Amino acid sequence: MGIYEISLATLVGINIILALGLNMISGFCGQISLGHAAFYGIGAYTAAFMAKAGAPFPAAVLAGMVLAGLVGLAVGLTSLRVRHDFLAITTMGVGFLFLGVVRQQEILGGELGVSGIPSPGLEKTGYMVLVLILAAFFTAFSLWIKRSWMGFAFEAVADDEDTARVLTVDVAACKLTAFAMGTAMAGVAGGLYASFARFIMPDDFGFITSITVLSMVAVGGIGSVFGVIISTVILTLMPEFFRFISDYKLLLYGALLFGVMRFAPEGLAGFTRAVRKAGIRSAGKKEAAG
Amino acid sequence: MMRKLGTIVLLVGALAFTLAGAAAAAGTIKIGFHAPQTGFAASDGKSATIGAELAVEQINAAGGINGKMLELVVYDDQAQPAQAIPIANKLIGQDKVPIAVSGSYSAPTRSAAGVFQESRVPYISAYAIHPDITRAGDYVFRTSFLGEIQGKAGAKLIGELLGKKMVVMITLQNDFGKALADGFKSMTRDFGIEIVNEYEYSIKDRQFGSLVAKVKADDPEAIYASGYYFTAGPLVSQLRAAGVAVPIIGQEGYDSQKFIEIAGKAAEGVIITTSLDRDSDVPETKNFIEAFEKKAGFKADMVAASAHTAVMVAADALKRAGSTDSEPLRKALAETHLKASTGTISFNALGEVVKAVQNQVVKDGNWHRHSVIDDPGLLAPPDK
Amino acid sequence: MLFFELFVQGLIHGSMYAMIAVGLTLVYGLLRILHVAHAGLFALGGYLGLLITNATGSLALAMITSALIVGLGGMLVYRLCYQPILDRPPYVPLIASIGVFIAMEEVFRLVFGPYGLTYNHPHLQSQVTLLGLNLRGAEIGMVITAMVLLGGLSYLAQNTRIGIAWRATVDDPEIAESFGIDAVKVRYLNFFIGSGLAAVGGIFISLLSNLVEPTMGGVPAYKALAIIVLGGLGNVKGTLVASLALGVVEAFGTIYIGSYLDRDAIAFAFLIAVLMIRPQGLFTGR
Amino acid sequence: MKPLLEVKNVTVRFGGVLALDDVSLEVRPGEFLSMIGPNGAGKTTLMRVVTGTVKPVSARIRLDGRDITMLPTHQRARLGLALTHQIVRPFRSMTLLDNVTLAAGHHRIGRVIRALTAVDRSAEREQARKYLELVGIAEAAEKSVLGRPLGVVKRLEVARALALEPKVLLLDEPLAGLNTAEAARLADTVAEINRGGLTVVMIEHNLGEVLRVSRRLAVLDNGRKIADGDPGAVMRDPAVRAAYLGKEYQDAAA
Repeated sequence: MGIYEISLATLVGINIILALGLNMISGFCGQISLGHAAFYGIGAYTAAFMAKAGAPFPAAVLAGMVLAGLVGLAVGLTSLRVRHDFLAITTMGVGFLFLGVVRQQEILGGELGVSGIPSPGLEKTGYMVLVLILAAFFTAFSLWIKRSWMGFAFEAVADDEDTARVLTVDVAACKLTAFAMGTAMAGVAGGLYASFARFIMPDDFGFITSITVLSMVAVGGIGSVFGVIISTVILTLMPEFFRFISDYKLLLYGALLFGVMRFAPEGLAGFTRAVRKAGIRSAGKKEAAG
Repeated sequence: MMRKLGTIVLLVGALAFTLAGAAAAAGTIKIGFHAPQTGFAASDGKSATIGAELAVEQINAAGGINGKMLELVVYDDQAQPAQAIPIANKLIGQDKVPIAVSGSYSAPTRSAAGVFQESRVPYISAYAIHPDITRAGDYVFRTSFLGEIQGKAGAKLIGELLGKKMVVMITLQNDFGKALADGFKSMTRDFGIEIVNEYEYSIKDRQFGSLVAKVKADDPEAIYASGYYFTAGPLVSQLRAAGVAVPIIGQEGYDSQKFIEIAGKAAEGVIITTSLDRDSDVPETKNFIEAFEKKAGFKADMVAASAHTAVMVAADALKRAGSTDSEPLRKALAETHLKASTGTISFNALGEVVKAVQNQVVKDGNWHRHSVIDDPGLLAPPDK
Repeated sequence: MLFFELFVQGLIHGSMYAMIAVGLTLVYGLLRILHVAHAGLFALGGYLGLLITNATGSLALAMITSALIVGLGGMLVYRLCYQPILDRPPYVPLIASIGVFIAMEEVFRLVFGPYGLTYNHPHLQSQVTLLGLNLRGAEIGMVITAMVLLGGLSYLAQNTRIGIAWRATVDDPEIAESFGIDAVKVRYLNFFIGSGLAAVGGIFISLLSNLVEPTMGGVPAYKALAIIVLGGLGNVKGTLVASLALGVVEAFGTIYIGSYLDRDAIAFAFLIAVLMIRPQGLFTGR
Repeated sequence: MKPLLEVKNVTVRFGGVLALDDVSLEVRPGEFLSMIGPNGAGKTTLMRVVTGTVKPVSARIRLDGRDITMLPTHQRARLGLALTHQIVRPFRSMTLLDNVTLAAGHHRIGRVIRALTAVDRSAEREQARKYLELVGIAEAAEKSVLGRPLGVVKRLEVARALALEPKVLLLDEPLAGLNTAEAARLADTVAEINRGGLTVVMIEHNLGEVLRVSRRLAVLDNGRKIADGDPGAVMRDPAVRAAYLGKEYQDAAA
C-alpha cells in the first residue's frame, strides 16, 4: 500500500464515522440535519487546541467527542421545538452560526484556521489502522443501537412521533440521545481529521460538507448501516475514480445524487433489497417451472 | 446488469489507459501541480493551470531540463483540503514527482504542504498567502508575497505615496483579507494613517448597498478594500455609483482584466499592490504577458503569472541540481536567484520570497504601472 | 439620514430576496419540497438575460424571453425531477434537488467558462437621485418590478379563476380535485410562475453586480430556504415580510455587528431566534 | 369503590370555539364504559385530554389515585393509559408484529441506558404474537403494515394497546370502517378482555354493538355530558332521546 492509498483509506474511515453519526440522527431517529459539519468542526477544533496544548492524542479526540456531543445535545433541544423541514433549516442555521463564530474569533484561529497541530504519534499506516479500527467500532456500535430497544424506539419516533408517545416512548429522550450520540461521533471524526490534516480552517466544516455527509447517508439508504458505509466509500473515492475526466467530475457527482434519489429513492440499500427480492422471485419461478 | 458491467469495464479500461500513459512518459521529469478546476474557485484554477502549462511548454521548447522533457501532472483539488491531502500523497506515492507546485488557495496548500514536508518533496506555493504554509518545514517555498507584506505595502502606498491619512478599511472575510488587514494595520502608525472604520464582508457578497452607504457617511480620504476581482468589481462600481470619489486601493486579488470589465468606468484610477507589472521592460515579464494572451485567448492575471513563475523556479532548481533527488533539489531551490514573470525570485531562510511590490493602476481600461515599492525593510518576510 | 439610507438599502436587498423566495415558497406550499434547484434556475435567468441583452441591446426583451424560457425550465425540473418522487420522504426530493443544482452550476461553468460574464452596455449602470439618496437605475427597477410582479401575482391569485384554483389546491389538493381542478396543471403553472420570477430576479442581481457567474445561485440556494421558513413555509405574504425583514436585519447587521458575525450567521441567528419563539415561522397557515 | 380514572371539570377551547365545557367523568375498575354523541360533540377531544395530546383550559385527571394532569403523554401511557386512534396510525415502516412488539417492550424503553444495552426481543415477540392471535390477525404477523386492509389495521391498533398492559384501555371508534361480522367479532373480543378485568372506555357510533357489549353509557353533546349511567336507563332518558338520539335510537331498536 502506497501513501496515496493510505491517505485515501484514512479519509474513508473518518468519513464513515462522520456519516454513521448523521445516520444515527437522520436515519435511525428520522431527524434531518443539515448542519452535521458543525459538530465535525467542533470535534476538530477541540482536538486541535487540546493537542496543541500538549494533551495526548486520545485525550484530545475524546475531548472533541464530548464537546461535540454536548453541543449536539443542546441543538437536539431545538428538535423538540421544531419539526421536519423547520428542523432541517434550523440545523442548517446552526451550521452557519458555528462557521460565523469561528471565523470571527481570533482566539480560535479566525479565518487563518489552526495549523501546526501535532502529529498523533503514529506512522501513516498506523494511523490508518487506528482510524479503520475506530470506524469498525462505530459500525458495530451502530448495528448494536439499531438492534437495541433504543433503536426500536428511534424507529418508532422516525415513523410517527405522536403514536410513539402514546406507546410510552419518551420522544424527547430519544431525539436527544440520537443527537448526542450522532454528534459525538461527528466529534470523533473531527478529532481524527484534525490530526490527519494537521491544519484546519473554518471552510472545512461548512454547508457543503454538511450536504456531502447527508448525501452519503441518503445515497446509501437512510438508516441502513452497510448502505451508508458503501456509499461513503464510493462518494469519498469518487473524485479519485474520475480524475481522468477532472472537468466533469462535479457534474457527475450532481448527476449521481439526482439519479440515485430519482431512480432508487431508498438508496443503495433499497436498491439491493429490490434486486434480492427480484432474484428470489425469479428463483421461485424457476423452481415452479422445474 | 449488463449495462452495469459495461460501465465497470469502461472504468477499468480508462484507468488502465491512464496508468499506461503514465508509464510511457518515463523518460521525462514530472512536476506535480494542483489547482481548483471545478467548484467555486475554478476561475483562478484555470488561470493558474494555463500559466503553469505555459511555463512547461516554454522550457520544453527550449530543450527541456538537461535534455529531459518536463511533464506537468495536474490534479483538481476543488480548493478543498480533504482533496488536496490525497492528491499530495498521490503525487508523491504514485506519480513519484520530485517536486510539486500549488496553484491553489491557502487551505488546500497548507494541508498539502505538511504531506510534502513529511515525504521530503520540495513544494512551491504559487499564490496562496497563508503565513503558516512555509512553516510546514524546509521543503516548502513560496514565490508570492505573504498577505501581511502586501498589506504593509498598501499602507505605504496610501500613507506615503498618495499622502492620504483618513482611511476606511473594507476587509474580505477570509484568510486573504484578514492577513492583508493585519499587515495594513501594523503599519498605520508608521505612515500616519488613521483608520476611520473597518467593515467586513463575505466572499459570497456581490451587493454592498448598506456598506457603501456607511462608507459614504464616514467620508474618508481613501479606501483600503481587500477582495478578488469578482467581489471588488461590484464593490468598486457600487462605491463610485453612490458618489464616493476618493482613491480605492486594492491588492493582487483584483489583478485580472475581469475586474476592469465588471467595474467598467468605475475601475479607472483604482490602484493595487501586486506582482505583475504590465509596463515592465523585463523580457521575462513582457514575454510572459504576450505568450499567455496568445495561449489563453484572454489577458494575463496575477494568478497565471504566479503559477508560471513557480513552475519556472521549480524547473530552474531541477536544472541546477542536475538531479531529481530530494536533498540536492531542496538545496538548489533554497539558492534560487531567478528572473521570472513576477520579478526576481530568491528565498529567505523560511522559504519566503523577497521581491519588489508592483503597484498597478487602471488607466483607459487596462492595468498600467503606477509605482514600485522596493523597500527591503518593509517587505522583509518573516524568516521563521 | 444614514439610518434611512441603510433602511432603504435593506429593503432593496429584501426585494431581491423576495423575488427568489416567493417562487420557492409557492413550490413548498403546493408540494412540500425544499426546491434548492430553484437557485440554479435563478442563475439560468441571469445568464439568459445577459446573453440576450448583449446580443440584442434590449433589456426588456431579455427579461421577457428569459422569464418565459426559465419558466418552462422550471416546469421541466418539476416533470423530470420531482413528479416521480413526490410520495417519498422530504429528504429524497431535497437531495435530488441539490444534485440538480450542483449539475446546473457545473454546466454553466463548462458552457460559459469559470470567469463569469459582464454586460456590454454601460448605460445600464445609470444613476438616479431620489429623496436625497444616490440610487442606481437597476436598484429602483428591481424594487418596482418586484412590487408590480408580486402585486400582480397576488391580484391574480385573488381575482381570477386560475388563481382561485391555485389557492384552493394549496389549501387542500384533494378537495380542490373533487371540484374539478386539475392539480397537475396547477403545479406546472406554479413552477412556471415561480421560476419566471426567479429569472427576473437573477437578471436584476446580475445588473447590479454587472456579473453573471456559475456560482451566482450559491447564496440564494440556502438563504431563500431560510426566508421561506421564516415566513412560515408556503405562506406568500409571510415570505414577503420575511424577505424584507431579513434584508433590513442584514443591512444593519453587517454594518454594526459585522465584526462579530458574518452576514450568513446574522441571518441564521435571526432565523433561529424567531423559530424558537414561533416554531411555525412569522406567519402560520398557508 | 374508588374510581380508577377520574376526569374532572375539563374545559377545552379551540380558538374561539368551546369544544368541551366542564365535563367530568369517573371510571371504576373493571367497568366497560361507552361514550356516544354526534360528530363534534367532543368525545375524541376528551380522550385526547386524558392522554395528554390536547391541552385543556382547565382539567384535573387522576389515574389510580395519582394526579396525572401535568404529565406528558408517554408518562401517562407508562402509568397505564392505552389509546387506539379513530384514524388508524400504525408505524408504516414496520411489520404488524413489530408494531405490537414495540408496545410489549414498554418496560424496556423507559430508561435510556437500559434501552441502549438491551437487544433481546424474543420474549416481547412471543407476547406480541399472543395479542395478535387474541384479535385474530396472527397470520399476517410478519407482513408489512402497508397494504393491509383497514379491518386488520384496526385490530392491530387494539392489539398494540393491549400489549401496553394498561390499567385503562381507551378505544376511539374501534369498529368504524369494519363490516358487520368483523365489528361484532372485535366487539366480542373487547368484551372478553373486559371480563378478564381490564377497564375499557370506548367511543363508538355503532349503537347496536355499544348496547350489546357495554355496561355503562355516557352521552356527550355539544361539549357537555348530558347523560351517564346504565345503558338502558340512559337510552330511556327523554333528554337524550330529544336532544340527540331520537331517530337513530329507533333505527337501532328496529
